[in-house]
Amino acid sequence: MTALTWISANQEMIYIVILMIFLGIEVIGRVPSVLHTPLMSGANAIHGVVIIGAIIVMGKAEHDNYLALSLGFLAVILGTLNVVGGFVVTDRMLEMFKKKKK
Amino acid sequence: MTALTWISANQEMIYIVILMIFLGIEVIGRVPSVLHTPLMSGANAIHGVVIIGAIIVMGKAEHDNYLALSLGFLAVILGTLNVVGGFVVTDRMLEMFKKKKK
Amino acid sequence: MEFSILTLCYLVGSVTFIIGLKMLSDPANARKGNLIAAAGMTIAIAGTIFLYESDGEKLHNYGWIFGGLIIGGIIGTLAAKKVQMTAMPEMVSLFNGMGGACAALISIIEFDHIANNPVVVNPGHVLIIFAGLVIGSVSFAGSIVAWGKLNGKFGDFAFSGQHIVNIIILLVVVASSAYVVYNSDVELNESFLYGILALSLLYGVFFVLPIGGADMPVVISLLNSFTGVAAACGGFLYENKVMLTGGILVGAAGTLLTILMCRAMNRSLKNVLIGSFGASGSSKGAAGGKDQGQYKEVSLSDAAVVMSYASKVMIVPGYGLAVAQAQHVCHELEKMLAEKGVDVKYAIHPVAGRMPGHMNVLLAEADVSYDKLLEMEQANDEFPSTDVVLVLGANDVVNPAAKTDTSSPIYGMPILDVELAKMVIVNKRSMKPGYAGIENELFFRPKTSMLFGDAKKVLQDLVAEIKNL
Amino acid sequence: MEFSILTLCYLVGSVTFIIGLKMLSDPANARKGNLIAAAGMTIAIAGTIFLYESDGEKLHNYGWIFGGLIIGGIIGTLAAKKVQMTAMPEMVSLFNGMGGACAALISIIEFDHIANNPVVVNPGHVLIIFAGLVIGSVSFAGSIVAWGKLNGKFGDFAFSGQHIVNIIILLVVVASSAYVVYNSDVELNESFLYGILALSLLYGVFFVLPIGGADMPVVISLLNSFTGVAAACGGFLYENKVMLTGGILVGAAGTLLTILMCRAMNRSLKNVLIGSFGASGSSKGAAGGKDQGQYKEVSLSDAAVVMSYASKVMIVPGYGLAVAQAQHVCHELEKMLAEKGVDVKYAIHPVAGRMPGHMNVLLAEADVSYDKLLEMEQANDEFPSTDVVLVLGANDVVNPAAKTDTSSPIYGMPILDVELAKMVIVNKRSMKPGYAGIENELFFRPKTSMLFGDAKKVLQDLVAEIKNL
Ligand SMILES: NC(=O)c1ccc[n+]([C@@H]2O[C@H](COP(=O)([O-])OP(=O)(O)OC[C@H]3O[C@@H](n4cnc5c(N)ncnc54)[C@H](OP(=O)(O)O)[C@@H]3O)[C@@H](O)[C@H]2O)c1
Ligand SMILES: NC(=O)c1ccc[n+]([C@@H]2O[C@H](COP(=O)([O-])OP(=O)(O)OC[C@H]3O[C@@H](n4cnc5c(N)ncnc54)[C@H](OP(=O)(O)O)[C@@H]3O)[C@@H](O)[C@H]2O)c1
Repeated sequence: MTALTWISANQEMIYIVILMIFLGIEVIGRVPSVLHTPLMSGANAIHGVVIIGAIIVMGKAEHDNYLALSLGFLAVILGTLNVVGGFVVTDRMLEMFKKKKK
Repeated sequence: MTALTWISANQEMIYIVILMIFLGIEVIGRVPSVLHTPLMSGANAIHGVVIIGAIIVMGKAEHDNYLALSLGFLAVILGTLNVVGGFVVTDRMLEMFKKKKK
Repeated sequence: MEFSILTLCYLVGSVTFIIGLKMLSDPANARKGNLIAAAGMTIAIAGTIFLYESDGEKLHNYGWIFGGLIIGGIIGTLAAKKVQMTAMPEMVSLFNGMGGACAALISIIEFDHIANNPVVVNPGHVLIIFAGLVIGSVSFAGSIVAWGKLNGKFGDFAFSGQHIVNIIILLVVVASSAYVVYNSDVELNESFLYGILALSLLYGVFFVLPIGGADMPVVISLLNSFTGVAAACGGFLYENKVMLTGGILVGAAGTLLTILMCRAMNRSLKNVLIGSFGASGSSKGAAGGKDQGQYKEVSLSDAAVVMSYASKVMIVPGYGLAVAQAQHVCHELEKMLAEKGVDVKYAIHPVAGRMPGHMNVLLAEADVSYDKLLEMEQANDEFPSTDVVLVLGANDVVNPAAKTDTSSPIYGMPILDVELAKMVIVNKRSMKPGYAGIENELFFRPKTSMLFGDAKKVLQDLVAEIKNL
Repeated sequence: MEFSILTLCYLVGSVTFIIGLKMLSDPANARKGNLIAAAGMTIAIAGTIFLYESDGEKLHNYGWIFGGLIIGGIIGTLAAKKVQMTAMPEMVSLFNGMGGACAALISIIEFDHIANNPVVVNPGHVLIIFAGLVIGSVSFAGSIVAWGKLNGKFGDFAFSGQHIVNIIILLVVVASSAYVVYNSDVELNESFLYGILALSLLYGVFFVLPIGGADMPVVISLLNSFTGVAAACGGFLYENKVMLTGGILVGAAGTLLTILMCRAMNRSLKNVLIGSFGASGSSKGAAGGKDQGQYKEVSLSDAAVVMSYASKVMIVPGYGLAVAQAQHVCHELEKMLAEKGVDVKYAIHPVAGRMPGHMNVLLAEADVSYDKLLEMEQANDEFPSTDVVLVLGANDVVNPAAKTDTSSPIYGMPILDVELAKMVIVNKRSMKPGYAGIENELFFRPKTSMLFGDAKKVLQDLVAEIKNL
């Protein structure tokens, strides 16, 4: 019962999640195997969006909450690594593919 | 400005609409041309979901509102035609394709 | 609680629509996909009837609702079961129109409701009501016209400046809707509603009337996606997710499908929708431009002999076969030749006929087995080893101008290379051009012989001849 | 107002992620797709920093935030720019681990926050926090182990019953999380948090450790989708749509990609994840089972002569070439042969090496031109007209057992049919099997000659020989 009311309270979110799952599957359905690694790397960069959570946590931390400040700071660094490193490394891989085409 | 607040007030709906558009395009991206007609017919049946609106309108009409009752009744009939006729005719078309395969 | 179950029903409905449409685009699963979507629809409808609540109140008027469902269900089933295979596009168009009308009626009732219950009116609400009304009625009127054209009930109709008129009508509709929406807290006058309704219907008619009958499948697909959007408006109105998702899904998929259909004919959507006006003139000019020389005829009995003693015959069906309803006798000819040891196959061009898959559906109706049907690429590979090609009421799909004549309206369309075979017999009633309105050089080529007459009659005679051999 | 703009930023972000991922799966647009997604990410991050509000309050601690962004940005860019092409999978794994750790840290801070601010606690909230914690830390620990294995820092490690232990750890994690969630209105003890964190990390390590190094790309892809789900948990927590959609998108796409990668190796995911345990024993048995007879060797100078005077040579690169870092000298050999008028091409098997596209990336690094690379089907079409095939550190991808031996673990995998060529020269260091751990009959076939030695060394010697011819 609670599960059902939860469903109807969060129906939009549930719709978004389900549609996103379908989209994720559809969108890469036809990827040729040479692109598996760059695609994996690009997807890796996209989930770096978790950095936004780290920024929010960090930006809401009180000035005397050292646990939150230090862990949040670490989270921001790690999240940035994921995003920046992810996109740059993907671009490097794909640059290789590009160069060969010409 | 009002457009922006409207966007943030309805963001879930907007997300759903946008994701659905992507999905609609992705899902039929690779349809072979023999299936164009059955696919059109199947899609036609699906938009018959508008019947739900007709049922709601009809079911909420007051007993003495003859305009609503009569138009609503007509809407229910037309919507049902769309749904039932749509699915049945699609099935008939596809049955033809099926039979041939064996 | 019940409302939560309804939410779940709608969720299931939306998911089945997506899965169903996905499966519909894959030959092996198409039929199952249609049934899955139908099951989801049933769940969503049943859920609405029994579980829907608005302000804590359930629906009433069950008698009316079930009455409507039963009447619509029976008529719909009968119509869909009775319709001839070749008349299916008409039927789809008609059903599509019903959906559009349904959306428009909902908007009328809702408008009436808020006009007579002067509570606080939300302009967004009014906007959606008008959107549903306009799109629904354009779709309805357009579909009916498309139905009539495919049926042969309406001919083409265009007057000069019709584009301008169409654009003006559209602008008036948009402007007056905007006016009403903007002033919706002041006045909600029903006369506006009916004015907009009338103009929308008119626009639907004018939009479709000038377009050639053969382009109707594309137009129907476009109107199909319109109705999807109209249904989605209903979804916004009632914050109903299954209407919203189903409508948008069809709106998006239908738009893409329309484009894909145009692409299969090697034309642009714009060309289909407005190109129809000037095009006929110029293509006629092109047709008369070249002097094609002489063509050869072949007698029925000669044709019968040639085919009976061939080792491989390829039949190229086209629109004429469908018009003549000659699919059954064609199958008979095929069986008779097969009995004589001839290897008979069909070469199916993707846009032969007047709707995608037309030939497949047509030949399936006559029980032609699936493995005898070759797609264009396969067929082109097999022509060099073919003795006789029998072209039955096809024209544009075997026109070599598509490969050679850059000025031809069909230039670039892939065609069936029948000339690779040893001999080509073409059956049609005259030397008149086909759908694209252009001459076909093939008919004048040395390998080609013409066999004039209605496809059904000619095939019956051929069958009789072969029997007597 | 500002918050509305932020909503729009997030919407743009979500859309770019979808479009970016779509383009990433299409060779012609992949690079642009990556940049589009990066642009969307930048918009979403900048929007968050400047426009985010919670309870009407803006973010603070800007110094910390920008500090973290700058430090992370610089390290990330440098690491990504410096890393060698062949070490890219390791790098991706490391970045993935960072994302997982970030998600876990967020959960720790949020848990701490609600544990110390006894307001009304929503069990759903706690559930999401734990989900983020567990999934994020499994992904972090697993990615670090995967990184270490690809690096050669960690070897395989498994003890009997490890599966059972893994399952027990998982159950304990789930059960204690459920306990805390269920009792979240009574007690929120931090010791639970750290216990669950520790167990999750342990599970991540145990999950990845026993899996063979060559399967790491598959594992990384799986962990990648885990991190996606962890990010989506953050999206639920802050009702943040861009985190939610981005996370779920990667979660779903990553899962499918994992399956596609397995399929390209003709294996199931289950087989990759737990098959590694018993498999080595049985395949060793199979390898020793058959007596393969004798193999032939060819001397360096003979090989040099044969190739120089061939008119067409096909190079089949494999994992050994990557290990030996011999791509540059390989390109040199190719150029030298080309100067002598030999037509040299590369036959690229889709799963040659240890990551998809490994050979393409490797050879691209050595500036081999793209049109010299043939895909498997093309290559198989060209082998019959090839004089010499030079197999460089490849083994499984040319093993005919995949076609003939139904009991072979690679049965059914499409292979490069090198035997269609006139002669095959195989370079490897010994007769040891490759990745799949099975003997290769090709080495014993009459057309095949072995050329033992480290690929780089052998190629250098070949180049020297050919120079002196
Ligand atoms: N498939 C689709 O989805 C679709 C949709 C819209 C448009 N189109 C277009 O339609 C065309 C299809 O090409 P097509 O080769 O199938 O047809 P076509 O080019 O239209 O030619 C049909 C031919 O059949 C002949 N014919 C008509 N009635 C006949 C009868 N009773 N018995 C014997 N012959 C008869 C006509 O010549 P006579 O008058 O001399 O007998 C005509 O030349 C293409 O141009 C395509 O782009 C296709
Ligand atoms: N591409 C992917 O995505 C991926 C991912 C995971 C697994 N796999 C699997 O990896 C395998 C790939 O096949 P493959 O043919 O490329 O490789 P392989 O079957 O693993 O064989 C590589 C061969 O290279 C030789 N070698 C090693 N170091 C060398 C050196 N320094 N110089 C010369 N030779 C050396 C080894 O023999 P010696 O020891 O005798 O020298 C070995 O037999 C397939 O089984 C595939 O399923 C692929």
